[in-house]
Amino acid sequence: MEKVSKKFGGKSALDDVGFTSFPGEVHSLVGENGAGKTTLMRVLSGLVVPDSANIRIRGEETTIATPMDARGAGVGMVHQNFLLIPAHTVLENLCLGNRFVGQGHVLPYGDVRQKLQELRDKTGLWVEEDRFVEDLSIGERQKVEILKLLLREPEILIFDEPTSVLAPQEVANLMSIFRRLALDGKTVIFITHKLNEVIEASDRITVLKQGKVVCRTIPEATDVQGLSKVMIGEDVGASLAKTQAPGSTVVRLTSTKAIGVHGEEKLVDVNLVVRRGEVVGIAGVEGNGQQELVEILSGLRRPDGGTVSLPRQIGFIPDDRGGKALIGSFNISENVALGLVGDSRFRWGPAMLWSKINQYVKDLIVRYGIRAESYQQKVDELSGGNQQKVVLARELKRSKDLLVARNPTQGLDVKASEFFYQQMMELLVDGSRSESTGPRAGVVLISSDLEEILSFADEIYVIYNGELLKVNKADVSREFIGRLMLTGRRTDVLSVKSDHCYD
Amino acid sequence: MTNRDSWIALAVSLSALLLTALLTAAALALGGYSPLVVLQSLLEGSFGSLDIFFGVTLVRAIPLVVIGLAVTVAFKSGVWNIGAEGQFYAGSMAGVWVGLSVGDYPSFFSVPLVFLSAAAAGAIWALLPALMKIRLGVGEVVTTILMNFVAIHLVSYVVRWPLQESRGVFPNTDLIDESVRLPIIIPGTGLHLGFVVAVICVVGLSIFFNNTGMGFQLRAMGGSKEATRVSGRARIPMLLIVTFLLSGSLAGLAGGIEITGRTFALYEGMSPGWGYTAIAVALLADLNFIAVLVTGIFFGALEGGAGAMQREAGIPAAWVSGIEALVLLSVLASDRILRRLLRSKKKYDVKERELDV
Amino acid sequence: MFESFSIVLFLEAAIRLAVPLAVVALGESITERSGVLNIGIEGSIIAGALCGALAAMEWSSILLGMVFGAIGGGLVAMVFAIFVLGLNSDQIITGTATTLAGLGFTGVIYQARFGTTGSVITLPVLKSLEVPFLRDIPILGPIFFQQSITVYFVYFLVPALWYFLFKTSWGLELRSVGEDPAVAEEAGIRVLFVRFLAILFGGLSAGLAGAHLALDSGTFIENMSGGRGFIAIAVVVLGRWNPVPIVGAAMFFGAASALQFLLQSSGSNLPFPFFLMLPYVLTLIALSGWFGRTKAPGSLALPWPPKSG
Amino acid sequence: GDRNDESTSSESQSSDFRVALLTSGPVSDAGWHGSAYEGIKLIEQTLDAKISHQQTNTPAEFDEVLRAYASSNYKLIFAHGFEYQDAAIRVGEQFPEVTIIVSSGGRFSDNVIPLIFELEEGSYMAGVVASRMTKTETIGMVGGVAIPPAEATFTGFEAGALSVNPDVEVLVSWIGSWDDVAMAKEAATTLIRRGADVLIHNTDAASFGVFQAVREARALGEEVWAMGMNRNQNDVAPEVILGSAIIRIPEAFLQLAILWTEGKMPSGEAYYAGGQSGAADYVVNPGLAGKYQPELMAEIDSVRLGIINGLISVPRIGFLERVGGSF
Ligand SMILES: Nc1ncnc2c1ncn2[C@@H]1O[C@H](COP(=O)(O)OP(=O)(O)OP(=O)(O)O)[C@@H](O)[C@H]1O
Ligand SMILES: Nc1ncnc2c1ncn2[C@@H]1O[C@H](COP(=O)(O)OP(=O)(O)OP(=O)(O)O)[C@@H](O)[C@H]1O
Ligand SMILES: [Mg+2]
Ligand SMILES: [Mg+2]
Repeated sequence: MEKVSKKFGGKSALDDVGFTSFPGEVHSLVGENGAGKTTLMRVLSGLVVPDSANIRIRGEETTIATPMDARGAGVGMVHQNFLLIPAHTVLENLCLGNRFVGQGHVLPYGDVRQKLQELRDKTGLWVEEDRFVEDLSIGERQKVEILKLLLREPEILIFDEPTSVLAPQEVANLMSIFRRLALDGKTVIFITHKLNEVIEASDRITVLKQGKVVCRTIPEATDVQGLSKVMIGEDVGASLAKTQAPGSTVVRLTSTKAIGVHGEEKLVDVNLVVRRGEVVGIAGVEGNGQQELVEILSGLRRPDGGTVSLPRQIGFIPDDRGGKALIGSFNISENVALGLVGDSRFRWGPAMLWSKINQYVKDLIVRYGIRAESYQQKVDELSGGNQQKVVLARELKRSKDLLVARNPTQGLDVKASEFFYQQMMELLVDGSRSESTGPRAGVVLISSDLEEILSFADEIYVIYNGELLKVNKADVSREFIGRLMLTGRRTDVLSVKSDHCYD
Repeated sequence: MTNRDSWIALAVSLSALLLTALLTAAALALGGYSPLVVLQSLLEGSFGSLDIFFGVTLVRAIPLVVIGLAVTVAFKSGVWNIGAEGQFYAGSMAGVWVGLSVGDYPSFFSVPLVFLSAAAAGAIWALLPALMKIRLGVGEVVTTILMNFVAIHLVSYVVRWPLQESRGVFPNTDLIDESVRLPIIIPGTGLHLGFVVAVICVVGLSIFFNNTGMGFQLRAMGGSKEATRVSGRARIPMLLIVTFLLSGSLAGLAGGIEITGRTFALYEGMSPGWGYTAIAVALLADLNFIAVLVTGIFFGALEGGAGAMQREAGIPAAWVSGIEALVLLSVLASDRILRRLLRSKKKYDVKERELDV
Repeated sequence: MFESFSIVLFLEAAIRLAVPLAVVALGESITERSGVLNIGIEGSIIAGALCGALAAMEWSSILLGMVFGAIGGGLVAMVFAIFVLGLNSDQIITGTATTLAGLGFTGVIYQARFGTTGSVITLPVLKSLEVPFLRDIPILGPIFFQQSITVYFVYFLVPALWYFLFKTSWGLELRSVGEDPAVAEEAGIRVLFVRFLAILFGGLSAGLAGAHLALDSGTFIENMSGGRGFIAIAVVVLGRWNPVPIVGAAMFFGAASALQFLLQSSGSNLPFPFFLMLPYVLTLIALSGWFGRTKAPGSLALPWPPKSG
Repeated sequence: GDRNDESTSSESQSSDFRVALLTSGPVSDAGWHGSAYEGIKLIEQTLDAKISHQQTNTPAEFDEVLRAYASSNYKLIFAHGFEYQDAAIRVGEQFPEVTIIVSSGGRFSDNVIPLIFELEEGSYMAGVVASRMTKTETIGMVGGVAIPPAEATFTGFEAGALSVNPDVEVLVSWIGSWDDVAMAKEAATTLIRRGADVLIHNTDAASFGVFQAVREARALGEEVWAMGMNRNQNDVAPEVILGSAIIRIPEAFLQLAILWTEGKMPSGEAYYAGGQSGAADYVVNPGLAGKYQPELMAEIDSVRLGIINGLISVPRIGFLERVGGSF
């Protein structure tokens, strides 16, 4: 691709970008939030029509004006904001636009099922194909989106931040899939903010910044620090405020139960205590009951058993940004205001003080470095990461007593993540919150990103099949927790057997 | 869409506008009527003189505006209330009942009382669909449509049995007392106080929706129920109830206004499908309260002019609804043209409203 | 109450009343599955009735009547499609307009053809066809297999549509367009084209139903569609956009209407408006017993591509 | 009201004589509304008047339309339906020089005159015929919307039927619409299934549904008959309609218009169009005259006579009430 430019309104998202990638390579595309990564790839897959571009695929000039052109040219993409139909089953979603499906003929569910099996055997990637997507957890949806692309068997595969909601093992899987695809001579374009993944997985790297290419390199020639320096233009990884000793209890769940829509047990006798000033980390593979747990912790759902005591001011960062946290057709200001309706500072009797709210939002946009034209821009027009920042900005403000954060840094670039962690730590410290000198808060961090948990949690639990398993300080290790997440067992099967061998 | 597409669309719109205009003219000419005469009578019958504008266009606009507001409230909040028709009838039944029984009280007391009861009745009529939606998850589109038919037959019962005129002969109620009738605000024209009420509703609602917390939450619910529940920490069932009641009471109020302002008694067929026309009124106004006032007046003019077409130009009634339709279609076409011309930027795959029937 | 009135005759009546509704609703359900809410079908019904009547008169042929009826309904739907798809106009306003246009211009044409004060037109009438052996099944035979051709058409349409919707990839593409055009487009489906066909099908069915109305009562008169368009839309929702339940819903409504006449003529002294209410009240009650959320196609009544601002 | 007469007569000298008609339904119904339209057409031809018609959609616009006509010099306005009566009184007061005729209205003032069609007389005779003809001693009535004129015809029909055979059962079914053919057909079919073998109706265009139902029943070999109403419908379905209970609306309109031009317009009283004036009657379908026993034919004539010279009292509903003005 050469000379790709795209303006949205006045602002240019892509400015004369050139991007080249070869068959048989894994090519990472990185850059800060709003750099233009997604837009560039949407251009390549015909979802955004560029103001100017000339695209050459396998040598010949190609004009890609519609998704159909892109398919014709063998381009396929895993979308950052999923393109799945919730009301349809996984299988139906996979059949849609699948090149095995003959136009208008009987749906070859059989073939697709079989294909799916093969993929499962090859890659270990799998989701029950007869479930409805709306019943799937975000993690599972991400997997469906990936399967959809693989089934279409395109020549050029674009993955837009596929790893942000996957468990470590699943990420590892995906990386090996990339490798295999590359070996088959396919082109893999991989967008992520997890720079270590970039370093380990990719053959070549292109860095975007403010819609321009600022660097082309190869992993051998650089490292995480180096990359983030180019991306952000400054060093990251500044040390974070160390938390003080925990204080009074803010949350207590005792033998809490949750029953799913189909009567299945989602939470089994969960016991949990969160104290002010501490971060409780909950690791787990998506789809083990996190949904119910966070809804109970954030006071949105009554438990189906057990007792729950919650504080008053709770901030909640859900995993499904588009569906649960933001109203796409509303502008940034209105989306933040969702969290201010009850806030006396922004109310005069029943009236909302919009001028005051807008002022406040302008300030947030600056502090959180949200890339937007103005506080009146619709959030649908924001980049994925910037959308996430809007959510964080709103919810952190609310977390006077408790913050329930679900994969909070999904889609955030390194700098933004750092900033979030700082804010989160500040919550824990006495009176350090900018305008309020409230009591310090507690934090529950539910994440599929083990790193995140290990580096910030004071207490660590693993959620498995709706059970909450406490991890003792002693055996905190990547391996142990990883096993717990996958098997729910503290000791692995072999050693148990060997124990038995003794007597 | 690219600029190219949007200019194509503009061309399409323009030609559609021309086409509809030509079609209308051609159809009329074929029927042996002079398009110009028809157009003239249409305009004179709606804007011909101040008296006509006030006495015909504005008077006819009143129910359309108020019911249009009812629809707007609902649609803005993501509630598909197709039942304004029935809520209007509920309002007129309650209105006439109270109106007949408060004859001997002073107007400043009896008239507001009629309005209140009419609004209340409309709200109650909307309550059943609301509860069925919240408790049983039955979509409101179908329940509200059904409630319309029930209301219509209920009217035909009420005017033949409980509230039938004192002579017990004709299927309509007695006339309400002079003191319960709305004063004419512009002497000589039929323009009654109802218009002021309508305008007050317009202003009040746009303030409520744009400047109050609850109004904002309703709009948010219209944008996304789930996000409003999770991030707005709002009690959706409560917001739904509020929406239904508010929408229903407006449609009911319209009934009260018609009784006290125009018919002074309850008859069958009081509403020629206003509840449905109002949907067009609201949507043509892009669910903007102020704009509803304008589109409402537009439809009022259309119906007033249509009457004149029959009287002056001798166009058979059958033609009238056809011509109304063509006018409506050409408005749609030009509406698109304006959108294209005024548009600054185009946003990509955004869902505006979610329909859950 | 039934003593003087056999249950068979009652069910027969129920089916007779249900048929036009069922045909309209089945067509509309396909349109709605593509994300288009066409409340203009009332216009298609009445147009179908007129065209059907005129054709049947012209060539005194039931079949041609049916065919031209369908075409008439299709034409009105095309007008709707031009605005909704070509100009991306609002579906509900456009539907209101096409309804008005249909009712208006059929009146105009009828008067032009048969005089301002109307005149009686007599048409060849739908005969009820008997299916040789099935008819002899006790009870059910006469009810289901001694009906007009339209009824058998419904028998055919239901399984056909079911298979189309859920077993073919055309069906999958149609449903996807209705759920989320953005996804469908990304999958390389021509959204507007699919919607065009869906609207056309809805129009043809409505036209056919209209022709049935005219040919079954052996005449055409203005407004003879009698608001069946709206009821049909309710029936589609009742039937949850699925062929089989839709026909069930139509049957239920037909039965309620039949019951209404049955009760009236049984000389009860309940005020008659309550009889006339019966179908709607019963349907409401049925809905209340109808647990579980009814889920509409995700993009129903939404413009595509989405409007700006 | 002499003043009224003067003003009107003086008016009638002036060259342009304007007559307006309001109907609340389509005039293409080949029935109630249609005959009214024929009425003013007749006036146009015979008195070369300038005529105008508007179909109203809601009681809410009655005042507006009446006022519009009155203020643009329409001195004679036919408001064709009782539903116009209240609005007519209101507008009548504002325009004393205008005369408003309210078909089957129930209120009158100096210049608002109810035009009462005594259709119940024709229906009474139809009732007699029906109960002579029925083999099952069951006859039926299919009604559109239950309004006084319609109910009057049914009470008349029933009275006529019972007068000759008290054992006859008279079934009734309202369809709640004037022109829903399919519903009318279904209602009629139900009545036939219940054993009614002579059906009368009082609907507009929906009546075709009734005749169709009878046709189909006969096709199945049942001995069933239909009867026409309002206008002479004998030719609508000649093979199944025994006869029609009729009112001659156009003639009645013309009569009134002539009275008006002659300045003899009744003031402050109703105008009756009934047996005497030959405006209401029962007309045998010549095609089926063979089905009538000679003595039945004779009976019809005697009943007609009896009604005209008051020997037979036909039940009537609705009464008149004076509003405003002075006797
Ligand atoms: N439809 C749109 N309308 C207006 N502006 C848009 C639109 N889509 C994207 N933009 C803007 O273009 C810029 C680039 O967006 P893009 O999604 O490509 O960023 P990104 O690199 O994917 O960021 P992230 O890592 O957060 O996903 C952003 O500033 C965004 O606000
Ligand atoms: N309605 C349903 N029918 C069948 N399975 C379901 C349904 N809802 C959830 N599940 C499955 O049950 C398991 C737990 O569901 P849940 O929604 O809690 O996942 P989750 O914990 O929220 O995962 P995530 O953290 O990714 O949201 C998951 O496998 C989920 O896909
Ligand atoms: Mg992105
Ligand atoms: Mg989940």
